[in-house]
Amino acid sequence: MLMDILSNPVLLIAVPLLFAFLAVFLKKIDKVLLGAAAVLNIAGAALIAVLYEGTKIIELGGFKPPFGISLVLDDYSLIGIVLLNVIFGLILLLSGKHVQKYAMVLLVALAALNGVILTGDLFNLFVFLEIAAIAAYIFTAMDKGFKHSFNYLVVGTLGSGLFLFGIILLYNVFGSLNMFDIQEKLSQANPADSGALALPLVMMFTGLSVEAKLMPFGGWVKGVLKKANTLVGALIVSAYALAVLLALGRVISTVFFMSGAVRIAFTAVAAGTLVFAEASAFSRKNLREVLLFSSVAQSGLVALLFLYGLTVPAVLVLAGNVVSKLVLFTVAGKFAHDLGTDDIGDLKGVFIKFPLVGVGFTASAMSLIGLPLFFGFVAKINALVGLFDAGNVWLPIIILVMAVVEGAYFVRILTTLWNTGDEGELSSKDKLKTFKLNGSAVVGAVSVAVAVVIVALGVLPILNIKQFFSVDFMTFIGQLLGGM
Amino acid sequence: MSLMDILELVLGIAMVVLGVVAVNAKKKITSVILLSALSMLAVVAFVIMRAPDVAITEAVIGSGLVTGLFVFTLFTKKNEGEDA
Amino acid sequence: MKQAVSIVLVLLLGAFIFTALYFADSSPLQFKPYGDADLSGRVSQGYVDKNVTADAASEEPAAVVYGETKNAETGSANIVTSVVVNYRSFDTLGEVTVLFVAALGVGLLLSGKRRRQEAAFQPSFILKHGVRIVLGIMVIFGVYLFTHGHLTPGGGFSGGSIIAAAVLLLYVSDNAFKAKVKAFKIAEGVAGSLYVVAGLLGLALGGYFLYNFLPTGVVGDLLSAGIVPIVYILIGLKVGSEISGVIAGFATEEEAL
Amino acid sequence: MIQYFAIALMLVGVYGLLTQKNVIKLIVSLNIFEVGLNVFIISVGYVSGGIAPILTSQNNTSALLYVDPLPQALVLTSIVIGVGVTALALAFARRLHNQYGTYNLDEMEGE
Repeated sequence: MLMDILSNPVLLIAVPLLFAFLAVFLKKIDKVLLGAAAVLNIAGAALIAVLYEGTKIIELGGFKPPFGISLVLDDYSLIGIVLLNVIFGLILLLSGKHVQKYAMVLLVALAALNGVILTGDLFNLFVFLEIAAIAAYIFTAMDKGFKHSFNYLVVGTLGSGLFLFGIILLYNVFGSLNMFDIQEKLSQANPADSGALALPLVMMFTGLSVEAKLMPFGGWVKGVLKKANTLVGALIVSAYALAVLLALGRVISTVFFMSGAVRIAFTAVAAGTLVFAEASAFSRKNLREVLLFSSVAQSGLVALLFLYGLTVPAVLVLAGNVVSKLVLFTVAGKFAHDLGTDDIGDLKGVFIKFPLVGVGFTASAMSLIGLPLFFGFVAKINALVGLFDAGNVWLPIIILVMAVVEGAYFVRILTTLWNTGDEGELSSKDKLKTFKLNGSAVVGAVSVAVAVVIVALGVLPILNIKQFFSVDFMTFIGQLLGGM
Repeated sequence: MSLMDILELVLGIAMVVLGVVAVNAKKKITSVILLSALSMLAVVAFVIMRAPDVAITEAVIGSGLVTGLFVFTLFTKKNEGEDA
Repeated sequence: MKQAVSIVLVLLLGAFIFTALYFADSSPLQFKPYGDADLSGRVSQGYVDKNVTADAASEEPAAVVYGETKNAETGSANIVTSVVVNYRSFDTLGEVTVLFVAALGVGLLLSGKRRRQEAAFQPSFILKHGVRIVLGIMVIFGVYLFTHGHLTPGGGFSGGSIIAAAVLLLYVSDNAFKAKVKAFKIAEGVAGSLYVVAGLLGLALGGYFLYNFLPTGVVGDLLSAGIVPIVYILIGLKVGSEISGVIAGFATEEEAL
Repeated sequence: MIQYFAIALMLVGVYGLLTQKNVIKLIVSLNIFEVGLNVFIISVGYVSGGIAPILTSQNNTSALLYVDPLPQALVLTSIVIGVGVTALALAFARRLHNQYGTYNLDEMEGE
């Protein structure tokens, strides 16, 4: 009985929220509350994972779906909440000193992101997205870039308005807000009628694209992230990206009922995002700008995979990406904050001084490119095989070409950061002395730990070559998690 | 057309016209006051569509509090001199 | 130039929406036009009949009758309230959180040592003294709205906002007025925490978060509907104190540097 | 009938967002969009001849024809979210004004 209550996923939302409200009059210990909530959420997610026995619908208020709001715990959201809470904990560990007065906002954001992943109700998703977005408007203003945050606010509010418009159009047709109820009603519908749903789907996709950073609606991301500190940057590119893209995938896989033209339009948006962002990343000289465009590109790739129903590869790519991005962006933000620059040219040989950070950064970057022996490879190969199986030729080619582009700029960055001076010159130790990084031990330890996990998850599947190419990878991870 | 239809037509046209004028108004304060009026018309629309709860809430929040916030932002000593 | 492009874009968007909604071929998935909504095909029929928890197999449930039906699954006579605070209470929790975080944001953005900001206009005699007369009525009306939210139109949101509007009037009518922002904060925190605690109590007692664990009584009585009025009062307090806090944030300005 | 105008109002809001450069005007446009959206949502729940979804001593049974209560509940949420966002946006507006001395986005120089 007690175990049932403690393993109820709603606690992942309720506990941070309760702590946020408590922090109003316990202002002195708000950071303690934040840390406690993060730890409790990791413990809760682990408990849920251990006791997990297949899909479970959690009714709220005791009303059965579709009448009441329900949370959904299945393979998909389980991976999401475990990853999200661990990432959130890591972000706090790495960038705790930037929290300042924002502890309550972060508590609310933690609750909202868990809600975004878990909810099975469209309007509830809208509410949680809105909470998460408002929290994001607030802490992107931390760096005094009010103009960019205001831009983000306007675009984000319009986007969620359009999303709500799409939801209400779906409600008009199906009389329900529960995603799975709508999915069931759709399964009885005639595919020839799918054209009638074009408008709600376009509206919902557009609305979600704003938060999911798909171009052209995600233009806000550049101004906001260019100067972001480690906390804000890492939150947006990893925690937010994970939750929002998982929500996008959930919505696409349940309520999207696409006709040919609509699918082509959405694919064009996603593929266009991928190409445009990789090209932009290639042309940038600034570490954080490169990373932010690379993050946008990954959103495009993940959205593309979701649109073609390749849920498992999409989740793999997404998981690999957000973990890598967490390390990369933290390191980049740290350089910018402590060394005063994140221009690649100014950071020559910085990793020789901080080899631990360098190893973590390198492993994350290589996984991101999708080199063998790293987790990113498993993810990307699954995605490509899935697309080929679906009879698609052009998309895998685009993805491969973009992977090469990505590889090119990351190799350029890595060679610069590991080598001092210009080519042929001997490494001059004097120049390195000027670099000073605060708390590089923590960053180094965490990034190396992440690197070990990435490599382990990249190597282990090779031991069993069948799992390597199979969509069963999810169960494999499930077994790993369950066996903890 | 029944009387109700005509009322709805007039109301709808008035709302759209108010919206257009509010967007294009020269002075900021004119925009804000027109927005408040627009909210008041929306209240009438909510009553016509049998939504009293929403009507009360919109009347208090939409045309009352939001306008108050706008006015507090615009009319402070610091902003004086600029055409509000 | 830019204006023309925008007009064309907006007109195209409008044409897309209107054709998709009103001029498409009819199909079962087509948008149902204004006034043609059919409740029996929607989840809302369950809310009106208050028989959501009943098994589908059981016989046709009896209609709910005002002043007679006892212990329905939710005893609220106002069906919208039963949806807001009972069937979809989790949304409402999210919604007060939106206000909470927005108020936090306003506080963080307009922080600093505070001094009452002088408005660019002087309150007139009528305003000054009129407000004093209206103030008490407003507060009482606000409290009435959220205590009777399960019976009559209104509820926590409108009631709380009316109380906040009273605070707004105080600021407008008196250039020297300064509210105790700390009191708002405490009311806000207590109300919010109690809402979550009520939800957790439901989880502990009934097995569901936000479960209505009190007897629901006779539809139409003031003391009916279980936790609905209690939660609506909490929402009223929370919304009222949050918006008041926002207003206080706007009416005061950081000390000139 | 009202439904058409609600959509038109949303479009007016989008038009304002596309053309205006003034922070206050942008927030006003956002609000116009939201009002249109709220009216549209309520119109989706309207049933011709329906009565307001409240049981009273006159309309005392659930067997009568009511309008859809769910969209009304959603709009309550949407209105409150709207005021939260508006308050936050106005706080940004004031900070921008303090920083640049203008509400016009084009006249704001630098980062």
